Amino acid sequence: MNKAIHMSLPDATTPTDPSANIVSVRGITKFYGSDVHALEDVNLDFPTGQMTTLLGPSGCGKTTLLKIIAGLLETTSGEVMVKGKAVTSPGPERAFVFQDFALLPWATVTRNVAFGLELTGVPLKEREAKAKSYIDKVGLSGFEDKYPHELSGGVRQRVGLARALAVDADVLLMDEPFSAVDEQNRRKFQEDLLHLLSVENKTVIFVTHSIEEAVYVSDQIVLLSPRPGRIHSIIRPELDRSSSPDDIRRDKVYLDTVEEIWGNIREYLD
Amino acid sequence: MNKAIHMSLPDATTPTDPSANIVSVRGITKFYGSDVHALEDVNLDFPTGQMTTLLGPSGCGKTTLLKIIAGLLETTSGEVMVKGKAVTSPGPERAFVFQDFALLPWATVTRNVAFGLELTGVPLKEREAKAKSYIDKVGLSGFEDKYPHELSGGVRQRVGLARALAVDADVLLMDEPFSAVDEQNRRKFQEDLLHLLSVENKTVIFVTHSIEEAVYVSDQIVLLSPRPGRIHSIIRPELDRSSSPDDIRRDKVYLDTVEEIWGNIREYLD
Amino acid sequence: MKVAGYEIPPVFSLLIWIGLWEVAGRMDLAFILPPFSSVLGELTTLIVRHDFLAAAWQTFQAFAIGMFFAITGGIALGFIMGTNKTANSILGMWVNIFASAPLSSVVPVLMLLFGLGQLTVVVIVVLFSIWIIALDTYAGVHHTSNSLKEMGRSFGANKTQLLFKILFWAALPEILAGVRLGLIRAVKGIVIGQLLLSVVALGRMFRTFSDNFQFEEFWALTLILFVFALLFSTLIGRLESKVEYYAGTRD
Amino acid sequence: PSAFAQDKGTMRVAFGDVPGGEMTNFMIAVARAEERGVKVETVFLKSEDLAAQAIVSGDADIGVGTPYGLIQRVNAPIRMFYQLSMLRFYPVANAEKYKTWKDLDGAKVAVHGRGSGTEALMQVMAKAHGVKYESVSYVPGSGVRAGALMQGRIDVSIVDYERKRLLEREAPGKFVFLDIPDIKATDEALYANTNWLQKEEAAVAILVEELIKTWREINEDPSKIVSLRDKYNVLPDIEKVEVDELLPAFKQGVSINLFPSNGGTAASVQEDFDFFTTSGSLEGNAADLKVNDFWYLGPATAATAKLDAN
Amino acid sequence: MTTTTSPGVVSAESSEGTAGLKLSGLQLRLISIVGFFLAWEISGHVPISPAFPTFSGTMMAMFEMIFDGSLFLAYFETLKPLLLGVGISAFFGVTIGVSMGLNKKSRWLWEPIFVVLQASPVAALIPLITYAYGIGITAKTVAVIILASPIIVLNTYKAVGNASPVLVQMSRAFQGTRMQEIWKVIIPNAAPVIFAGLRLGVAAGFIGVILAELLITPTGIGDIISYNRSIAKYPHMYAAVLSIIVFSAVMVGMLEKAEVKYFRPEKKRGQ
Ligand SMILES: Nc1ncnc2c1ncn2[C@@H]1O[C@H](COP(=O)(O)OP(=O)(O)OP(=O)(O)O)[C@@H](O)[C@H]1O
Ligand SMILES: Nc1ncnc2c1ncn2[C@@H]1O[C@H](COP(=O)(O)OP(=O)(O)OP(=O)(O)O)[C@@H](O)[C@H]1O
Ligand SMILES: [Mg+2]
Ligand SMILES: [Mg+2]
Repeated sequence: MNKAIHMSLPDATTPTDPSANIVSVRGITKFYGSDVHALEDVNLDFPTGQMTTLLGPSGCGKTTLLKIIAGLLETTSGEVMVKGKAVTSPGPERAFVFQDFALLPWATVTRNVAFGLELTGVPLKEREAKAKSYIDKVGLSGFEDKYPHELSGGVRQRVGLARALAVDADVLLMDEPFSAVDEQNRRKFQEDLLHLLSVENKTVIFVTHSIEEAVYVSDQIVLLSPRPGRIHSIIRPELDRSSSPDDIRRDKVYLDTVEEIWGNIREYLD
Repeated sequence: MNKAIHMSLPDATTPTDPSANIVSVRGITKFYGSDVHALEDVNLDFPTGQMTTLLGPSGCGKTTLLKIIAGLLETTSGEVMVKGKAVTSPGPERAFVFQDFALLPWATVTRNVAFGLELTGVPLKEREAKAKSYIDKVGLSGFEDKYPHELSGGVRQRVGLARALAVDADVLLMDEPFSAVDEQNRRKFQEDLLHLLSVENKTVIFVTHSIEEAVYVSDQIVLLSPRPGRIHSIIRPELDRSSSPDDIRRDKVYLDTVEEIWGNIREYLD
Repeated sequence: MKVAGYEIPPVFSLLIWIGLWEVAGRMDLAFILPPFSSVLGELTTLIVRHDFLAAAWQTFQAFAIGMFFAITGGIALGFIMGTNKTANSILGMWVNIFASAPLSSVVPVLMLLFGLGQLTVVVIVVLFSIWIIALDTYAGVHHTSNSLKEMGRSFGANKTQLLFKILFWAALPEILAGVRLGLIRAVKGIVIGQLLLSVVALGRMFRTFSDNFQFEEFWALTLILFVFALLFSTLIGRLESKVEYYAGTRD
Repeated sequence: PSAFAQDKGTMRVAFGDVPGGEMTNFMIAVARAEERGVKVETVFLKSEDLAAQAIVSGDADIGVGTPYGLIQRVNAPIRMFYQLSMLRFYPVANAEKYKTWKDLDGAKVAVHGRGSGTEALMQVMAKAHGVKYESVSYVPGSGVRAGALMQGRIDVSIVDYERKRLLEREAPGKFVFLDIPDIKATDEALYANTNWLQKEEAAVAILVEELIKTWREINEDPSKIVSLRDKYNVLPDIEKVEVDELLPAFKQGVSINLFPSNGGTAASVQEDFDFFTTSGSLEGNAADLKVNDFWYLGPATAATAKLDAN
Repeated sequence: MTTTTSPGVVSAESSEGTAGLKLSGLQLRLISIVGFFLAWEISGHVPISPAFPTFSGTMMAMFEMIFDGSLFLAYFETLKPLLLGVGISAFFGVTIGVSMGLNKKSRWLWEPIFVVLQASPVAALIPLITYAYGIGITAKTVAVIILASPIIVLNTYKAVGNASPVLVQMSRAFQGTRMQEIWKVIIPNAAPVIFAGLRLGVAAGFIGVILAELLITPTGIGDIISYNRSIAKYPHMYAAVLSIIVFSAVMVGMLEKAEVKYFRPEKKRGQ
């Protein structure tokens, strides 16, 4: 591959193949009240099985966009298509991982992980078995009966991740899942996440502030401009993900992409 | 320069030149209560005019060591020498920059910046003039009469930095000054800080969790082992700081150092 | 709540309750409940009566003096507890006991100790309000972020500077909240005290009115007390909201 | 008269009730004593036992009530010295449920307080008619009991003559007042510490003289209560309803010999002993009790002698 | 065992490493209690006033009342309206509070009235209660209710109204129904603050029941206080007052313990 980075402004009129894009948003505009204009005419496609990152300066509307996709917020205009159907509320095909974990403080790790299943009425035995398997998958064995306050930030976020995986949704929505985790554990977590996703085959939509993180984990990076959020550019870093994490981080494509995005974002900073 | 990285285990018996090292710590051991053993026999020298970073896994005692140097905590045994004299309490030659900024929420930016001077009895006019000059230096002009709650994290930390600079100490002690600042502003702040320090000629002792940050800003990196904190290794990344930030970040020495440290730290993670 | 597109502020729901009161009063549902309008009518005649004015003034004096001691004492107590561990482990227990004790049972004893005059009422005011002020002040001092204290020390603040330039201001939102709660409790205490002792004027009026079936007067007097209590707590609430911006911004 | 106006001492009087029309005669006497140089301060406490407590602890000098039980039990150097009024209480019952004493077997009865004269009276009557109450509860304040009666919260109680009038006025026919034999016992007396009584002999003498004078004047012509109240401007703040009641109340009071005209005698004390031992407030045998252990009759005897001589 | 600085010999209470001789918090508290009683005993002997008994006299009276059973009878009488009142306040208070937290209209209707009741000296109304509810247990229960319910309602309302929006969103994101959201997230989330409100309600109820016993009709502890005062048995009166303060402190303290134990696992660890 010669050109490592594709940049394009999205074109709302281009017909997209619904089977290729599990989630699409069309012409989304969002106002909070009458004067906070958060998003302006956002059109985006999220290819099935890929990881898309939303990146942009603080307050540009990343969380807003993600919550609209999750069905947690209403749009002012525009629509969200999941598997070709317009949706306006949360559904079983999407699961959310929260920035501040959103764990139930009064429930054990097992109950927290099984909570999504509990809400959909899965019987106790079954959901605990399922929870257990994901607890093992995210590396939480031994923590089953602990309460959230006994866990460190990184471990808590793993619980949040396991909960989202347990409901077996096709799309994972993650809002800065690592921002409350310390830097070193974060790096480890990124590697673990990539590994896990390569096995689980999920579509992931991921919000982050970290350019390196975005470039490191994403198939597609959506760069948003400051409020009202518009799409600034879409970048597809074509990294060779088969190489080791350390090699990726010194890959020329990786470094070029980081530098380019940094150049773009820098102008918006205070 | 052939060998880009010097690694050495410190030797407490080596005589050090007191004029070259503005701060030295000798045989520092710290217990909290009777059973929390935070630091074990730490010996370190901080060369005048250089930037030293304390790096290590969470809970390894970085903050403890920094506060001992600041005179905010007592040692269980061992001593801190500043300019060749043993100290046990805060002094005018050291100034602290706090992780959570530690700004007075009820005071304007100007009063916050001038607060160190206010405590030592500098007359109002004089200290406000001095505060103003540092407010300009850290790029806060126009924010003079704002209150902390009106500022974003990055801006608040600049206030904390200006306050530390205003008292004109020789040594700046910084405890994860950027951890509460968002990633993109953090990167900008790092660059600004380096620039500022090249002008001001301060000795800086800096705690961080970020390996990249440590390598990017430091003359000397002290890697601590998990609790009880001991010195694992001391690394001096010999980067060419005259080149542009983006070039530094793709410098081989930079990348090698990051990778090496990551390799060391990784084994401690949960 | 919205009616016909207009937002109606919550206080207006009080009008509904007052309306119900008026209706109940007019229907003569209970002889202790005269219509609100006649209570209002009585209000105007009541507040110009000279025995009411004397009673109110006397009560207010006791209240003001008591609050002065409660506020200064409570804040001092809170600071001592907040800055000294030993003092906290001793005083904390007593303050907590008295803060939730049924002080109405102590009032009969106070008269034995402090006589029949204003002093007893002053003591009641102090006793009802000082503990909550101390507890809130303590919470404010105790929760002052460690880094703020360390900041002061690292820039060379001495003990006095630490106290007056940092701790006091940092604890101010909690102190004000404590003072507001203390005021409310003090008003309650004064009423309880006067009802139990009738030493001081307002209690005497309550008793006279209820003995003589003068329910208009009784409710008018109650209304005045309610308004007084609300007025005070709103005033302090105003002050509180002025410093609120920084109560929220720290841990 | 200026010779009399010099300071003859101060006395603090503690009432066990809030000020009301029924105190008018006392306050007139006080005003007259003040004209003669005796300073009188009044405090109004919630109940008689608070007043007693004030005397015991020295917060007040003169109390109002009949602290027989207190004097016998605590051995306090406290003595009564002026008989203000006679016990005049009226057992009352809801006319729909009860007609006579006999009906009260198994009834719930509300009286003023434990060990009070009202309880004593009700118990004496129960014994006399051979009935047993289901329970006796304590509801301080005749006004409160009258209110509860009107609301139908209680059915049997005992009220003072003032509330009796009120019940008759507000709910005619709803209640029956049960007859009781003529009881001769003190309702309220003035009492004080013996040391104080000796120390303030002169002032006490003046007060007692004025009390007897006023009592006699009113017994002669109850309508004087209104003119004297205006003349001395006593209790200016009492409610209008009470002012309106003043004349009828005192007229009736005089008609039933409510106000003794000689401040108490050995004979009246003996009658008290009879009543209060029967009721249980006093322990022991009425014949064995000594007048001097409870009363200090000096001032009243002297004043009566002086006034009778004139 | 020669140095005081070696780890392991210092009690966990003291933060500084060398404080081998420091007294623990519990010891200090015991000493202060003993000191208080000693000061009481001495001032009782001085005496401050003939109506001020000594501590030993008070304790004798207390034992006398414990052994003749009158104290237990009195507590039985006092606790009846208290528990009834607190129970009723808890049931309706929590119901109203939850409805206020969940429903705007309910909030609009109830909030101002309960704020007014909470801030005002409602005790002034107790004399009126007698006219409306008589002199029995009903009147006392009502007195407890008017004092205890505002704090319970307001705490519940605050707890439910401030239910963590993140957790609510989480429940929605996992397709929880409104009922599931309320029962599985909002109410458990609010439970600690609701319970704290109940504790405050009990404390307020104590004030109310004592007040009712002193103002309406003397029964229970209130009767012991006023009767013994009327016959000048001051040690008995003081014993009753002391016992009710200790009793309520213990009861409120136990509720606090229960709160920490069952609702605030994070606090339990921290202390
Ligand atoms: N509930 C709300 N009401 C009003 N304005 C809001 C609300 N939520 C968000 N906003 C505003 O909308 C804009 C976009 O918010 P959003 O949280 O989506 O930004 P973001 O990109 O996620 O920011 P960050 O990087 O800080 O998380 C911001 O300016 C924010 O202040
Ligand atoms: N006041 C204290 N009392 C008891 N233990 C403490 C206290 N402060 C810190 N510790 C413990 O001492 C160890 C070192 O703490 P310190 O804060 O210095 O670590 P750190 O390296 O700064 O960690 P982090 O990277 O999380 O900031 C930790 O295990 C911590 O739990
Ligand atoms: Mg966001
Ligand atoms: Mg730290």
